[in-house]
Amino acid sequence: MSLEVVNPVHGKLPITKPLKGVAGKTGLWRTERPVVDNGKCTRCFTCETYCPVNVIRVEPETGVSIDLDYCKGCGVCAEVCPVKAISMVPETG
Amino acid sequence: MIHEIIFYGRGGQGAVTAANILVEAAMYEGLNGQAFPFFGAERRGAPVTAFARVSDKPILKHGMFNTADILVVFDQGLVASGVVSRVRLRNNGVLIVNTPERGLDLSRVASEGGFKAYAVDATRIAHDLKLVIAGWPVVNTAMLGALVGAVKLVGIESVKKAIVNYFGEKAGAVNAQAAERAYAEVKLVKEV
Amino acid sequence: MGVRKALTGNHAISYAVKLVRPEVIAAYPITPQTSIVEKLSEMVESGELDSTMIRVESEHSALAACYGAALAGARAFTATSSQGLLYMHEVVHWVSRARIPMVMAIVSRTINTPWNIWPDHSDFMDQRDAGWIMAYAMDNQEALDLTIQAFKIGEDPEVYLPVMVGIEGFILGHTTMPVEIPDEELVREWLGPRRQPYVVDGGSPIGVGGLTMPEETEDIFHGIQESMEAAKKVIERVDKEYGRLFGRSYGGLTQCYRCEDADYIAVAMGAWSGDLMEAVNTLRDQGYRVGVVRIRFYRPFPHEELWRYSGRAKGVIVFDRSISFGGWGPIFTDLVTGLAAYTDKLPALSNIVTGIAGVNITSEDFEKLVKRFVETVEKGGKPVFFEWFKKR
Amino acid sequence: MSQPRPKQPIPYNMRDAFLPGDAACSGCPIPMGWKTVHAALGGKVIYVIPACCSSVVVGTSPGHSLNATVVHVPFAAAASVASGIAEALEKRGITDVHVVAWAGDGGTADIGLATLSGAAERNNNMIYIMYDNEAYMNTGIQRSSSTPRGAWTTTTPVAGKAEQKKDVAKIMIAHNIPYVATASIAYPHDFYSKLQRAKSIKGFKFIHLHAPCPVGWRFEPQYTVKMARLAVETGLWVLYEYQNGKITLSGPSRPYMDPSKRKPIEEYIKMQGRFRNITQEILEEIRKSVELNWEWIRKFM
Repeated sequence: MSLEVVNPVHGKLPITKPLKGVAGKTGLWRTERPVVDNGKCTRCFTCETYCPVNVIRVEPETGVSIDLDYCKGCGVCAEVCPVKAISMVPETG
Repeated sequence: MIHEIIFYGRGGQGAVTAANILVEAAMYEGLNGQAFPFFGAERRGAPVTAFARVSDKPILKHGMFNTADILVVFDQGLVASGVVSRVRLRNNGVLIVNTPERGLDLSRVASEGGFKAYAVDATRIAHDLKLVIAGWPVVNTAMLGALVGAVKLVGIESVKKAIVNYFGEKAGAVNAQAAERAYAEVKLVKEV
Repeated sequence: MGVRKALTGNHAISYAVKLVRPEVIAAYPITPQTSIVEKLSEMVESGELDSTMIRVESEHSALAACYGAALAGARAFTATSSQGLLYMHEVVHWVSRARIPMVMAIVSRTINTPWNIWPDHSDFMDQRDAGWIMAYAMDNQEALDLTIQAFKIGEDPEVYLPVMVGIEGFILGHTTMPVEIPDEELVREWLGPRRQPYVVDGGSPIGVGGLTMPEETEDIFHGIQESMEAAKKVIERVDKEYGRLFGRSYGGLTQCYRCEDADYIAVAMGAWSGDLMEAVNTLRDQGYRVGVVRIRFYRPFPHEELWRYSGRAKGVIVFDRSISFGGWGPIFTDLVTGLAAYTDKLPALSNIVTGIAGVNITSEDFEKLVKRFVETVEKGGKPVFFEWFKKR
Repeated sequence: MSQPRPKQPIPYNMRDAFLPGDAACSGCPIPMGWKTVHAALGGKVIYVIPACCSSVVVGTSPGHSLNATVVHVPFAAAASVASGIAEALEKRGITDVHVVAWAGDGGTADIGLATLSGAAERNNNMIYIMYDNEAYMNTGIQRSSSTPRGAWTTTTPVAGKAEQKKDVAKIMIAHNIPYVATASIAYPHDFYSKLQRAKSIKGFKFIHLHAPCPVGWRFEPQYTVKMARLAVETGLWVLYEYQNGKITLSGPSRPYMDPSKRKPIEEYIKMQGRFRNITQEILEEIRKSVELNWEWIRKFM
């Protein structure tokens, strides 16, 4: 069989595309921020694996980086870190 | 000219099949047709009706009817017991009954006026041709033959063709034979 | 050229589906629809029909599975009746609002309780506001033709809506009539490739039906209304094309029967429109200038046609085979609303609700009711505005 | 008998699972699950999502956070829509796309159970993942049949839920489908290997994913993983795979076959506000049901 995808003449469609920040800058939800001690960090990837917001990147050379624009400050990363290289500190701003 | 026909039988005797085959035969001759069961649940052994319309014009009507031009009764017991009086024959209508008797008691047939009564022994024809399923003689195809023998709605060849189309080559041949015999044997027995 | 077969209305629909050959069929048995899906199962199992049959566990799932299949680029078909249609009602809305074309046959049967398997239009009318194109046939041939056309109409980019095709259970569903089956290749050539506004096949990541704000959602729904309007032309065009190719044309949204010169118009939908036409023939013989407008498409509603045929009429009588409890018959309600959009001088109006729950209405009944209406108006009287006509 | 496990870390491609800035609550386990699904199945996934938290978590039009195809469907329709999609893909000759029904416990164990059962019986080709946060969280923490005994919800507000948790994995085992597994968001490597196995099998695959909800269970969001892990360590939640009539205990649960290795269930229960009114009697009943579950599992090993 053959299929043609053709735009409708009338009306809009209830469809969406993958998009960053669908709920806005979710970093603003944070009351505590994660602070990483990359000297302690063993690059084990545990924090990146579990981060529910997908904002943590572990790189073998540089260690952990976190996109604070979208980090909701849940603290899961600090909790799961086996060497306690991440601590949560209150947002002051 | 539109003919409205009611087939009266018992559940399992194939009244609905007979109506369907009649429509198929009508179609071969370029006629229009309609066949439908009584709209509802049917139970084996209980009296059942099937309906047909045959016309040379497009048939617009769809409703069920209980007054017919032709009444085909598969079992004479239904006539004697008065079950068939639930439906009526039109003036100048035709009644065709499966019975070995020639002297039919027609006192309980409801009609709007005069009618002609035909008889055929379809049960004997079925037995002769070994058309018996689970102890029941199959009379519907013979009664179809009798119908077109009594009233020339469609030709017997069309009926036979429709029977073979419905039942397939083997069973169709025997059933077509039953129709042909009844077509030849059906007799006018009374005019009321 | 097609072949002729003596088919029940249900089997006529099965044959139409066979000609279209949808990739996916999903259905659940219910009286009086069952023989459609039985026939299709037989065709699929014997290899006559190359479709995938999903034997679902409910009507809700039947339509949901068809929705999934249609999203993923397949032609999809289901059929149901009565309680089954009510059970899937949630999904009925879902499909149209997603703008995904597919086809569903409705073999009408009234709604419980009490148990009753006989036909009226209650189940069909219950889908009135669901955003489907709603067609209703008068005989088995039209049931077959409409089912094929439904795919063409729904997949038109002007429309992109699912289509339901209704017939009455038993009256057409179980009634055998000669039906011409068009040539399979020609049907598929005419239908062309499956068309839809977007596809879900993993090709590019899209989301369908996610949380949407009020204004945007309203825009999406408004598009359905616009497409309904556009569908009127598409339906007419498809009817004409079909007529040219297959020799049968019915007249678009409505069928006009002896109504061009009529002083009185009787309106109905479904098989009993034929009985009404018979009644009109008899009344014409008696000198009454009456005609019938048969509703072929209930959505989009043929407001304009009805105005064209009845605007100059002295009276319009509408036969509804369903009732909006506490209101009137739905066809009547739509018709009067439509007339009011065109004129402030309405003709004499009458709504007869009858044939409910399968009560057998004959051409004699129609003759009596239409004659009474015409005579009342002719004598300067006021005809009954609304009546639930019971036969006993 | 244990099966070999992949030892490597979850592939980097989990980074592409979804785009930051979604609408999940802080500490939500759902996106954690998606990362693992993406790692195992890649981007050619069609998620079929009924009404549940996930329908909101993916965000609001014009975008959605998942880097995959998402189809939102009626509450009771995940398995049936997925069946339709799977059959259409098959018919169209598309073989490299995975259909994943992703549904909560309400959409699976309650309103969607008949649909689930139908699709399983037909063996339609999909991976059905029930992420189990043990209540109707999306509508504000109402009891589901998957809520455990003793748990507070807004519809069991005083005494807690009187009935026990429905075991959907067992129901699915009774369907004789080719693959059933339990998983936990605390053990992504285990979940990953189960998805790997599931994707290699044609037919209906069911994975019951335990997913603690900080909001509904009343704990601090940083403990989502800890809570999921405690459920396994106390023996309350057992990780296993079922195939061909046999249960294989998964690595993380293996030590806890021995009851003496299990942590006391109080450690898990006491951390959650939803159990704050639990009675000693119910605690005993929960303990007993844990034992019964292990006994049942042992029978199939």
